[in-house]
Amino acid sequence: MTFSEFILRGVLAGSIYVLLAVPMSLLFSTVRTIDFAVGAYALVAAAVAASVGGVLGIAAGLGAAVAGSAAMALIFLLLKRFGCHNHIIYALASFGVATALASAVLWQYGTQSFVRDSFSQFWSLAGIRISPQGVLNLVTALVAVTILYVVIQRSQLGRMMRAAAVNVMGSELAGIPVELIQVGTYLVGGLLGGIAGLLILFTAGLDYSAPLSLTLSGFAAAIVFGIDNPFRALFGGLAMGVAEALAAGYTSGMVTSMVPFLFLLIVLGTSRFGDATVAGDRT
Amino acid sequence: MTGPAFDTPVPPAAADALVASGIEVAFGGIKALAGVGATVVPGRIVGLIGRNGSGKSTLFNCMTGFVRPGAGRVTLGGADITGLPAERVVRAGIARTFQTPRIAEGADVRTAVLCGFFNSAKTSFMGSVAGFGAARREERRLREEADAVLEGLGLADLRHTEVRRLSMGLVRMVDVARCIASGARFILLDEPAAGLTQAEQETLSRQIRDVAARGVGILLVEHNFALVRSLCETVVVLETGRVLCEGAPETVARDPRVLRSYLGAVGESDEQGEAAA
Amino acid sequence: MNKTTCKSWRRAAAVGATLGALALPLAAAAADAPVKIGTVLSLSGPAAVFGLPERDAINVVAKKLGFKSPGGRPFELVLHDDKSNPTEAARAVTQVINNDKVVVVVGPSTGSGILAAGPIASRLKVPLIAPAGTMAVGDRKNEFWPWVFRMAINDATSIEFILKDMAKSKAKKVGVLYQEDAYGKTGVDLAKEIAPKLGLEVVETVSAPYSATDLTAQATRLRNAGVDTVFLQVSIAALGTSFLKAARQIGLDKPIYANAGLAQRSFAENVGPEADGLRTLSIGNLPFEPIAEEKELSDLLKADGKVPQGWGEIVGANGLLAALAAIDAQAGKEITGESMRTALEGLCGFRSYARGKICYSPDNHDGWDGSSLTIVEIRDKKMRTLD
Amino acid sequence: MTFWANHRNTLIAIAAVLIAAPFVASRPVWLDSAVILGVYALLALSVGISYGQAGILTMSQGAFASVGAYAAALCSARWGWPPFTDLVLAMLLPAVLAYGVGRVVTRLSPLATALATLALGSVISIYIRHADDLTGGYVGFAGIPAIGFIDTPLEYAVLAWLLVIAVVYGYENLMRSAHGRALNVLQQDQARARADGIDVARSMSAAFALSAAIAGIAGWLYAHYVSVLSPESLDTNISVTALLMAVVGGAGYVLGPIIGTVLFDTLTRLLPAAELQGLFYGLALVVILLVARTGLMGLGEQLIGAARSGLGRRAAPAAGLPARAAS
Repeated sequence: MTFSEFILRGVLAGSIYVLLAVPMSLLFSTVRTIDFAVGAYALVAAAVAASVGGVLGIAAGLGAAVAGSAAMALIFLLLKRFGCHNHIIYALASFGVATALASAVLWQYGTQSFVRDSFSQFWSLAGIRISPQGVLNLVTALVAVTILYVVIQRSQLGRMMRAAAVNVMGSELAGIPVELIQVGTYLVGGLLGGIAGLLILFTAGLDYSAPLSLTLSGFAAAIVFGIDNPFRALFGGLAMGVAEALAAGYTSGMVTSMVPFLFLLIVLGTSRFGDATVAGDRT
Repeated sequence: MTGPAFDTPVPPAAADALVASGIEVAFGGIKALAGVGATVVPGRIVGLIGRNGSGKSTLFNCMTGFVRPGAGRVTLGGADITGLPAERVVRAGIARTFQTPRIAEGADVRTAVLCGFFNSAKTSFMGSVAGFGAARREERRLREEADAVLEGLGLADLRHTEVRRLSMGLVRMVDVARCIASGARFILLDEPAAGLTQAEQETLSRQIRDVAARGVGILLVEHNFALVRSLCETVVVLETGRVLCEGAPETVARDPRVLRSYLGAVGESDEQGEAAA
Repeated sequence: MNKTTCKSWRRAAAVGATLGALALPLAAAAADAPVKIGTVLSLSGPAAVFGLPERDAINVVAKKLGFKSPGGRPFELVLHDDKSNPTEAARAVTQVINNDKVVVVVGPSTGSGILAAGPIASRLKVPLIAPAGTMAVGDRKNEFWPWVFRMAINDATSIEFILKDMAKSKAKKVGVLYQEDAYGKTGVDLAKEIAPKLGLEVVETVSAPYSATDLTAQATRLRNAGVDTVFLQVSIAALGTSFLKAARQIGLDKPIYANAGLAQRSFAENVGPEADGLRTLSIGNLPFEPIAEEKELSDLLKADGKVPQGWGEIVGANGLLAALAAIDAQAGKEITGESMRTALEGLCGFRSYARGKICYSPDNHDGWDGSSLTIVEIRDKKMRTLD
Repeated sequence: MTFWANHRNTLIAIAAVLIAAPFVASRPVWLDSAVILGVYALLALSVGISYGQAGILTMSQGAFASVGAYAAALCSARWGWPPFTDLVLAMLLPAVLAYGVGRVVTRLSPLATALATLALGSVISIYIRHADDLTGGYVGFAGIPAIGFIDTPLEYAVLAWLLVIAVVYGYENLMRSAHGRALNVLQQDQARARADGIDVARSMSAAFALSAAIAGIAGWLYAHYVSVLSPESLDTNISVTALLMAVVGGAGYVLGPIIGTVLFDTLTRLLPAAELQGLFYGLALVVILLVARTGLMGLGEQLIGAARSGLGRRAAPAAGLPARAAS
């Protein structure tokens, strides 16, 4: 009973990680880099939505998050224009964007925590009380993943995305707007990050210090089962939620805090993710 | 132990030959190599030719540790070096060049060659940081040896020139110098003549012959049959992952299969190749 | 913005001081030169929730006094940010003492900041008026103990106050949620130590890092331990909110108490109905139901366009008043860090903005006892004082 | 004369320190800043070696410094080791840790390696927070004694900058050795490095270990100077700050990190509000990446190069342009 309750709560909590993991997976597939600012988009969305309030607030929050990612996309484009093709530099730049966004929120709104209420009723599921908000989070994550899966696997856009991911030069020659796709991926990251932020706003709340750990949790979730498919991100996110819930339920605070990082280290240490396979120039 | 039957006998394998045999490599289901082999003997130059996609680069990469073969063996003087990582292959005495030379353009020639001495440097990492007398003496020795290598290849005057200012032919020579610096007994050259002018090709051939004359075994992957014929005593011809034939350049050049598959195909763009046929 | 006004008056003060120095003959300067008071507070970082109100209160009180002590001695404030970071705290304290020649420092805001700055204060012989309850700050074993005067209620007193209130309601089993930092850890350790004396037992403790967003698992664990009441040793508002939401969701319907960390206006106003009934410890109730002394401070803040936040202002304002009282105790004398320290040790019952009396002595540097504490209950986004 | 040629950076650093010394020594507050600046300079130099030379974008230098600092605290305050002996452990412990982790993560792509260092740093800092018996947990560790006879800020400032100069000297030695050249090669081209016989993972791990050891020195100095340690003393923020300092100054240049440190420290003091610090750091990083990816040192070098070629000494075009073989 208790065990299954922890599992269920972990799944519900993990749905947030899914929304943060999917942009990581998409961006890594198309640009081979990380956007450290995904957590910051979530914060910006939550802060703006909380201060504006209402449906307008939600729209404004998402708009602000996408605007943040647009700034990142612009920096990415400028870096490319200036002849930088180093993925780690893109990641470093996104780190700067993340720091700047979090600081802007702190400056504007202070250290307050952003939190809003959604549902006052609770549902009972096999004797376990759950909030409809938790279910909404899970449904949102499932819908987002499904839409992305359909787009990537079934649509023309998805075919272009996959082509651009595999071979940039070839795709460009084939007339695929690689840069447009890459910028689009950054913007989708802003949108999904923003949605995640809004869900956190209505679920548990967050403050200006949250972005980096949100980004890391998202990334850890994205790579657990392989970074190349949104469905793997789904399972990764849920798995991490469950691992955290179980750790919080049965172990010390130390282990709970370490979960996302241990996830990262173990996956990086054992998988072939980003394996620096090098070969001669013609293999 | 030997691969497919050869038309001509393999030169008697010296005790410390570099031998690849029965090499098989598959990339995602496509067989790039299906049981091929080659033997390089100290002091001799072996040519490896074939059309694009025939698998010559893959064989080359297997012999240098950049690709791990699915089956087959690479031995050096009888010792099995199959599947060793590239850096250990180099330490065993087998160095390679790259088709597009991979040399930092900002560095000067001597620095580029000094990089080849990594294996013969004895000072430890921390010893280098501390910079005690032994480390400084070693650094002086390496510089002297680098100068000696450059001297030997007639590049001494260029030692302070930046690599980016060199012609392609000279850059390839620097790459060869770097291989020599690593103390290699076998040097594998990946299309060294690509993009060189006629004059540069001639200089390069002369240098390669000099290097071989000093007892270094050389494997030459090359498109240019004329160059191969002028340099090599043995030529291995690959086609679609198999050895088509092997032998002296003259023999190979007359082989009808080679004519049909390879020389004919490049003949239109390579008059010397055709003349040779 | 607060920052700009603060900066501009500082600049004005600096310009004024410069002009003054130019105009006056040097000989006259000694007696009338303003006494310099350093304020090293957390204006950024996690502790800014307390540091900013502390600063605001110090500023409005100083302005109201016209930068003259009640006894008529002119003073000057030197403000520095400790960034909620001990290294920065130590640096800032060094800087205000060495560079700005202050004779007393209000701050740093955090316990770890004070611990880092203590040895410096002791070496440079300038007392710190420390607005933090952290026990270790007032440990007599500290070499720097003589130089640190607490301007807050120490944690043991605070926690005992809360646990006593719990015991009144016939609760036996206590569950604790604490945030993973010094504040949380010392709190939970003290609770475990004090609880048995009051007939209570701490049956389960759970912790959360700053960044945790979902605390349902932690709440579930407390519920499963069968606690009668929950104690939150948390100062990060996001964690408090998250826990309250989680507690409601999983059906943990027990009285919840929080230490003073959550007694902030922004918390009460931001949190939803799940906080209704949450009891938190506070020093007074400045934002919602100020008593007479507090009202005065609250009005001063409002007149200056500030919104009173909680006990941060009370602590900050009283820190400044303590420093000024110590200055006035040495009327006509030359003031140094050492003379300030002696004066502070003799300070008792000076005029302050707080319920309860602040008293220091050569043996007691903790100043406040429990009499200034109160328990407030959050209801309808307000903090109601309980009697 | 060869010393000048081989140790230009060391001599420049010595000269700069000597020039600054009289000014700094005249103001007590500057002396304190000089010590902390020295700590930051050491951390930034450690980033320079690991990111600038080995290509490991490290976000764990604060954690390594922490390990060094706690080692110093334990050895000197609890176990009573004689002065300076604890420095050995403060360097060795982070170095061993970094080497071990380095062997695992350096086979990953640079991006994955960066994430691994971030995770490693977080795990170390969480451990420090929770290891109450060893580190004092969240509350921290007080009463760390001074380093023997070194007691005043002046003495600490002298020690700090002697250490900085020593590190610059060792760094230069390294870069003029086969190992340093190996790092240069593998950072640009791992295939080339392997063809030179360089064990990429081993070389990178060694550089990472060295950088961790230098961070350990910074922590050691910090612990003895500030005398109090807490988990927040040397946290992820410090790691990120050190990284920014190195990148902005020029991570690939020996002196770049030091220039970045001095610049950042000066500019941070001029900020109008502390909340804006992150905005400033973030924008500074983005701008430097856009305008001068090789940092201020790189920008300076480019400007000097441009000025020279502007004087008419244009480089001769390379003869025989590289042409790809028919394919």
